[in-house]
Amino acid sequence: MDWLQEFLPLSWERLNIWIGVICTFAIYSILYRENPFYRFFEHMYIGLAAGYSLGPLLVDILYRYWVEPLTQGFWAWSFVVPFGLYLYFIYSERYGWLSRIVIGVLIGASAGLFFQEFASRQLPQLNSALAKPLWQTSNNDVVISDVLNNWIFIVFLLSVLTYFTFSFEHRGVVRRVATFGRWFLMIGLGAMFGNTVMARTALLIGRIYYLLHDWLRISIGGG
Amino acid sequence: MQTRQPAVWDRMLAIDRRILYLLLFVNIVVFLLLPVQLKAVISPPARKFYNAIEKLQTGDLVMVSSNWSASTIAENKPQLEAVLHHLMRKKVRFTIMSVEAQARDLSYRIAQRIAKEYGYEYGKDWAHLGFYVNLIVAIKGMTTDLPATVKQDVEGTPVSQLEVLKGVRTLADYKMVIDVTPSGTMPLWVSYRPKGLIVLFCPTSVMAAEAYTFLDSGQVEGMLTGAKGAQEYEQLLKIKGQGAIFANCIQFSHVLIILTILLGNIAMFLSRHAREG
Amino acid sequence: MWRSVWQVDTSTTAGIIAMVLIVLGAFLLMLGLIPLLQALPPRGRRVLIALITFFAGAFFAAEFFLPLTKDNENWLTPGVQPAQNVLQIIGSLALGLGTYGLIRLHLRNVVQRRAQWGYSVVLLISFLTMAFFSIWNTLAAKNLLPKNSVLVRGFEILFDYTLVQLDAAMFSIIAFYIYSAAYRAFRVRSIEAGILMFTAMIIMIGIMPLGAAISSWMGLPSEVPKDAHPFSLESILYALSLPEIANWILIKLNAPVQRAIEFGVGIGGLAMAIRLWLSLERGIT
Amino acid sequence: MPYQHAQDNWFAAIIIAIIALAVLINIARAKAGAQLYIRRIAGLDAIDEAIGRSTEMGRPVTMIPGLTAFGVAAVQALTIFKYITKQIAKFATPMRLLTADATVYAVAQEAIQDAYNEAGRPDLYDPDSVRFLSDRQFAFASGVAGLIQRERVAANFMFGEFYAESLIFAETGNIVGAIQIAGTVSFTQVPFFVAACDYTIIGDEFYATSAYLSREPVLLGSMVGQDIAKFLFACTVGVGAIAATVLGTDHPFIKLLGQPGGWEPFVEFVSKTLFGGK
Repeated sequence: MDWLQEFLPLSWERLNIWIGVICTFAIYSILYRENPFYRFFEHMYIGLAAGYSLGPLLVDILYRYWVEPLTQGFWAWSFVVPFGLYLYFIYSERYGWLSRIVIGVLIGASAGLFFQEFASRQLPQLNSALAKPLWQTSNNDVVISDVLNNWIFIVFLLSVLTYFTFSFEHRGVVRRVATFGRWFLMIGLGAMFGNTVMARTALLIGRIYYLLHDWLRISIGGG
Repeated sequence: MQTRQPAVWDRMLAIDRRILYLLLFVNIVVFLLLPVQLKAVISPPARKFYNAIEKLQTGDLVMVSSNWSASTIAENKPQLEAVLHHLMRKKVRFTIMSVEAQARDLSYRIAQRIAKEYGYEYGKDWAHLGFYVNLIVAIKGMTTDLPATVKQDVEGTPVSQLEVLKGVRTLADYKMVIDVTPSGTMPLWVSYRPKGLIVLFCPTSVMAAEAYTFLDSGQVEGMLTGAKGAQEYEQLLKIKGQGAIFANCIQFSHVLIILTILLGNIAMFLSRHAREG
Repeated sequence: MWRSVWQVDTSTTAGIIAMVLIVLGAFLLMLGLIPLLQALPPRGRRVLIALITFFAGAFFAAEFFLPLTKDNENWLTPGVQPAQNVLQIIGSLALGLGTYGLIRLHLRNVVQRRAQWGYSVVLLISFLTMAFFSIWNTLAAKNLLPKNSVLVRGFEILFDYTLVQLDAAMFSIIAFYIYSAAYRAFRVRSIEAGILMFTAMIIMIGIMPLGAAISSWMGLPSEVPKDAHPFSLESILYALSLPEIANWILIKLNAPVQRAIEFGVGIGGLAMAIRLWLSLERGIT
Repeated sequence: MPYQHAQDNWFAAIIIAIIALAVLINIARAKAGAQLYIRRIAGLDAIDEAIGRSTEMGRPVTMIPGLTAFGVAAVQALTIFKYITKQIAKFATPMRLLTADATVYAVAQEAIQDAYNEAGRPDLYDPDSVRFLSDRQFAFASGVAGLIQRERVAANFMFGEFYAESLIFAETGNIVGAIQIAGTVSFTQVPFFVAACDYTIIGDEFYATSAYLSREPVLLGSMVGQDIAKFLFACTVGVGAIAATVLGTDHPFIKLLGQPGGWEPFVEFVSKTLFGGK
């Protein structure tokens, strides 16, 4: 009896858990097949998400970046929103092209920003690939296992890069190197796959733990 | 025209995926409930983690940065619990901080529960400093002026009234930071911490691979990898926790997946053999 | 009334009126521009868009490339934050457009009684309720509206009790999919598939305690002293233990592959950025 | 370490300039009429087959740019979708383009409308076929999964940047028996596409796709420039390795390569080696 009282959604905390459980079952039901129960929660999910984003959109962006500077008297900002509203012409046959002016700004900006992205993302990776001695000499103090790893690094890198060339036919040696590159690629992909299985299983375990422990109140381990 | 029943292996190859889903689900439920536990082999990063905390003195101050929420509960919760057990066993004072509300609530609740076991007094021996959306700004702020950055704890008590923070000017007054996280927050601690602050890291398993460079260079002193790391740590502390259960559960799911993959391959070869033979 | 050329003093009534007029004027001006723009011939329109694209890109590119004077800045750096804010504003207007499109679609479903329109009603109701609480909540968080228990509870039920739980459920469903995908795909049909499967399996065993357990049953050491010679028997055996092999694959073998892909993707993206910036690409615009 | 400006890393300006030159010169060559080659990319030949099948079955085609935020990758993804839509328009096959980014949604509306216009079938364009579902990762995933199952799509194209949700799309597509072609720059998601899709376009091939499909001289020329850039990267790595072997990792030259600072250390190093100044 006590168990039942504590099990039923009679407090806010229990209600929270019950809603969570219903949501979980609704989502999991698609594993069997698409069904009205899932469809109901899918539509609710999208509706909630769309509604939720309005708050941050209006307050954290429009108010903060547009209304606030205007109230402080920075008049130049007043042009931004009417300009951005040109975007809303996309549904119009006649004025549709005006939205492309705004899109042009967005495309130009993302192109211009890509230089910095390239420099801060790819270049450090290039830099850190440069100091890899391939043999022990009097000038360096690499250990032999590092030498081995460095060889692997260079060979793998170059053969995968070779696979990713497009403007000439892969023939002879190049073809063979590219094939190896493809195999090395598969090693990398397999490693990523194996590593992710664990994380995703852990997520599912977390959910099932929620069902067993929080909802059904079965004690598991230490707490 | 089907003249004979399809062979077992042909049926295995065309198995309904829902049977697989059920297998996985049942497998996890069973191993969550069954007390089957394999002993873990302690990995060097976990051993180093343990030794680093062992070296702390009674009364030292530690920052626990707990940033996980419901999704990664199976990996991060046992880590946080084991770490808190160790800190309190060493009679070390600590404060907790998070980057978002859910992480704050979870870590606060867990710390309250464990504190009760050890007779830790809130405000005097430990405190929860709430959440900080921008971690870089928070770390930088705490490095220059901690009270001004924190202002108040999770319950709204001003910093000046928290005994645990008495005399603390900046993050440099701390001995150590322990980052329990599913995301890439550790490099931020490494880059922006004050000199000499020890960093310990409790990532989820996917994030662990990227951390080895930091371990090799000594910027991170120890690491617990996901539920497996928590299990190793529970073993070191000789406590019964959920790390062992979750790690075993993940492990047996892996075994299940590997076994079915192998069976699938055997079935493929047999089916091919039958067709050719 | 003017603090500087760029700022109106809004502490006076005259200043406030001036600002309101300026904002109205801006809307009217942009509206008035439309017939003018509309008068452009197709070629002119294309040139205009190309020019605007070029200048938008040139700003960020120049800020990146121009020499720095002091404090890691050049004369364009102070403009970056405002420019980012402009992009943010336009992005939020786009989000408004997207939401409008979504709501329009489902409203039409309901009005025209299309098949399954009941679900559109669900979507619209949850949208409206959540929008109300979300806006109220974000305003309250900025102390622009009072907080009360209805708000707190309502937002909690919709966000923490429901939306967050749906996220967690959908996220965890991937575990099932990863299993069925692995079962189907990991068959030794070709060398490539074999390599993929073999590596994935080694990692799956090696990163778990089971890997260490198997290795120690086989008598492989789980740790070596720091000063051991790399070719001593102990070191070699250690390197052959499953956790070590798994880590070695994850770090040493994975890194160059990932880096090669990163290089390719970076160069491909850079080339694309240059083509877009100079409007050389006749793709989507 | 993030680089805010070109000056933070002397590599940046030099390498970007060389890549830009290589790309632009080859584009000019291509425009001048040089015959350029592009090697076969297996997955892309299957696009037409996939469209043909969905036409036969009378079921829709879905296109998903993933969570791609608006940027260079998103524009590339939309360029590919525009090409596919043009093929679809010829057969009047129904299509759905589902986005998680509102800006991508706006641009996609334009691109898809253009595609129908250019294919000469503006009458087939339906604004509701391009949909913004949600900017919340898993709400989007649940919507896509539901739609793929309800409409039993016959072909599913996924191009862009993907995160954890990738497998939800790919497995759901697989459940309804759709032909699936995926291309992504997100290395972490490639293994799942390889496992669950019929064809996977990996990494850089994503950017080669539009050149392959359209065979436009500008794109083919750019492709040559990109290959030259890759060759340059490979040479740099090779030179770095040899120099590190011969000179040792502590040599100033290796330090200059491995931990590049701004221009000052570079100029200092060059003047030291060339003029022997102290």
